[in-house]
Amino acid sequence: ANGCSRRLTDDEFDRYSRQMIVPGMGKEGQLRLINSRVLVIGAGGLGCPAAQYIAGAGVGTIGIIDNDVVEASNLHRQVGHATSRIGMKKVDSLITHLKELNPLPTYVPYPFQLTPQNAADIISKYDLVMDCTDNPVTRYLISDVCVLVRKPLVTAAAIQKSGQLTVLNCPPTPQGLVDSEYAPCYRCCFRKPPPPSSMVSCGEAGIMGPVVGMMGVAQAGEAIKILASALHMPVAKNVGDNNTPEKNLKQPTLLIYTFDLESAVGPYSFRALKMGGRKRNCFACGENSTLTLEGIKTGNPDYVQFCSAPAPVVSL
Amino acid sequence: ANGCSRRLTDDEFDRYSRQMIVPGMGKEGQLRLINSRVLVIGAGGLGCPAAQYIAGAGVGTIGIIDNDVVEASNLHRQVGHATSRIGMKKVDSLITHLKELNPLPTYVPYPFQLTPQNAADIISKYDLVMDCTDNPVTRYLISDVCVLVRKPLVTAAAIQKSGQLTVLNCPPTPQGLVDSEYAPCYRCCFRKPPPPSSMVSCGEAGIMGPVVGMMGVAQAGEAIKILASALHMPVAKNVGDNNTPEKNLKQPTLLIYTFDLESAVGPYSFRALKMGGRKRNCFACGENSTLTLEGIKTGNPDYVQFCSAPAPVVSL
Amino acid sequence: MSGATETAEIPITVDFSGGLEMLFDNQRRHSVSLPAVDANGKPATIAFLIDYLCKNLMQDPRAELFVLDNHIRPGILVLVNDADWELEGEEAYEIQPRDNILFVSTLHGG
Amino acid sequence: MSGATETAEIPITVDFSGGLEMLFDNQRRHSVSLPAVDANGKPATIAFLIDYLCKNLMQDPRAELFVLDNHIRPGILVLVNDADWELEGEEAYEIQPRDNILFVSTLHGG
Ligand SMILES: [Zn+2]
Ligand SMILES: [Zn+2]
Repeated sequence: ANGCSRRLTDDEFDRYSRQMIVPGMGKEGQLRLINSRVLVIGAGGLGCPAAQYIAGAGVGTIGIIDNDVVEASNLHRQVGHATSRIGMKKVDSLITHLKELNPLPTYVPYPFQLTPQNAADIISKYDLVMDCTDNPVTRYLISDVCVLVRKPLVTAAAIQKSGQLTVLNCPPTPQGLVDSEYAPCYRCCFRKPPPPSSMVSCGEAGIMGPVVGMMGVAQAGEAIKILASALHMPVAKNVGDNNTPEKNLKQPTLLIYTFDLESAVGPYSFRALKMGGRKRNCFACGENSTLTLEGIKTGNPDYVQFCSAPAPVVSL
Repeated sequence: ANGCSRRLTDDEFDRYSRQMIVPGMGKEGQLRLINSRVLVIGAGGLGCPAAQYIAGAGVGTIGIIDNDVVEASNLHRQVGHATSRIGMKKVDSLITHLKELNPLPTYVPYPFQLTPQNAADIISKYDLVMDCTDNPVTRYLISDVCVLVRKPLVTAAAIQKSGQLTVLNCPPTPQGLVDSEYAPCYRCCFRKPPPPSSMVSCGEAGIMGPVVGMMGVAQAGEAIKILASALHMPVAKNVGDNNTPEKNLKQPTLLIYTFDLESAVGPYSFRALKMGGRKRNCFACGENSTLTLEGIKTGNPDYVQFCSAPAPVVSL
Repeated sequence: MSGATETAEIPITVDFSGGLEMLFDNQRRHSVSLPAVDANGKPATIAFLIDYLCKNLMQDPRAELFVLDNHIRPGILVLVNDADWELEGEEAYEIQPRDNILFVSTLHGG
Repeated sequence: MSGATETAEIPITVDFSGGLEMLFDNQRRHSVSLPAVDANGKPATIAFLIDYLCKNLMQDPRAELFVLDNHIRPGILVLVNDADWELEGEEAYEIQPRDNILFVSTLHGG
């Protein structure tokens, strides 16, 4: 079942034929997807479409982690849930939907919160992580663990009329190897969280469904590319083929989507921003990083405090 | 029930609160959506996500037209269907899903093909049309009828690793009024179909799920903008407020999305192309147009022949 | 890059999208040094560029997927610096240095 | 547009995204004629631009949503011509004519 050169079953062939004939996919790409494990962190507005499209595409193992239950106010944007499942754990609700869409993948429910204590155990079981969460505390935790256990991270966020998406830590590179050739982590790009006073949640600020939907589908798209084309494989493991990381992985693109209620899609609806490579002084992946899995488990760094500290007062 | 200033029910308030608090939406925008009727033509890879997000957002009446039945090979990308509904009419399968997502809208199934004979009767019952079809014959028919019965058209298409989206005929303007101030129709932008030899269907050429998914969600986004902000209301009806059509409606943006399996999202993944305004010599909306509803019903123009004719040989 | 003499060639980028890249070595972006004038000494137009691309850049024998009867085939949009060429004069538009010309096949799938 | 003398001002565009436009008259793009030198006669840098925007363009009294202690507040990315300002020298980058400077608030919702 783990072989990358096995035959496809008739069932798989029927289901995946329309993507297998796309140039660049083929049976190889399809088998890579079938042999892949993806962790979707967050079963909300990003996680629903992200999970739908990777499940449809045939990713073999899909883990979903979320502690929330479905509410009526989720349903304008969280299209993997249903009115009859209000009150159910989101993880179970979404897996119900995904099994109907595609029964072939293995779905693994984690109906609780990702914490510094459980993050490394869970994330290390997967090949790729999709950050579909809604708060900076979890976002920094996910990225730090992805650096330490070496997993590529497809991260997105959305609020009101704005969305953002980027691919980080891909291919994953050992902590402390610093060189502009390596892909950055979340902290390389977003060194510090905003002060809590400037942050609002989707509950407080609102969110348009298609904005978060676009970002979730785009996350699935990036995950499928990475896994089907093995873009996440460390370069050193691919001696012989010229699989050097693409420049837009080393210096990834931050895609921003702006939804303007007063006008149609226009020249600035999407912008592609060039981020830097891995930062020598990054707290997580940089050359003097003291970040360890053991530290994370025992409360170092303190993510809650990191994200709630008011910005330091500097006298100039 | 038709009042634009009625109170929202508790149920509506619970369900739509997260988008109503988005700046620019408000109760006014929500009531405009609730009082709107949208026709989704095609219940496939575009129609599924397009319908999910307009249903979630609370569009009051949603018509869906499609003659096909659900097949296993649809399910990698047609996320509104389900394995247990293989063999069911797509229209009924998708409405089953949408009712679970949001029971409040009225869903109208049209489980047959859109034809020159039935198109005007159906389309004239709606406020906005989403073209989610998969063939040029229907695309030209839809646009021609939208010109004649004055409906805005949100059109998208996708194949293999490419997607396209644009908003046309918005606000709708009477046929024959020609002036660069008016928005173009599909024929203004795409005068002639490609010769059949250069065309392939998703069945033959393949399609990546997230590509068609992105375009379908984007269609829902454009429809929501247009209806919630009343961008489709003819300018003349809005004397007194300065609601002149946005430049990117008069000269709409054609959004193109390119999915590159070998690299992450990058600077050219999305491009915004500026199309021209209404064309004086357009076959459908131009000043000497002979297109009529009666003609369409009686086979003039002949859409099948128009789309299957080999390109004329011109000797220069 | 191509040994152009300074005055005789116009450096431009030519992009292909919507499947047309398959006809051009599967590459979406090409840097092209276009002769500044055609055989008759007239300034290089888009008509001239289309002919030049067929003769010099197309890898695929199926030229009819790109041109028909010396014109761009129906179903291909031509964009000059991201604007529909109908806004710029279509085939008669005179190519300027550093122009970006995009050819995109219109799609119908869904 | 703003009666600039020819040599003393630099014409640039300044964009706001991710919600920051709310602090600047709900407008996503602004054309700005920036003084070419600061009060000390030094060339205008991004640090100078940020200060200038606070004093001249911001409509909202909540300046702390944009700057903290005279620096851009944490959680705002600054992009110079669509590239992270860290690739360009951050606050010390000297503004060039026709630069596009984008301020985008990083998002965390989902
Ligand atoms: Zn880092
Ligand atoms: Zn027209």
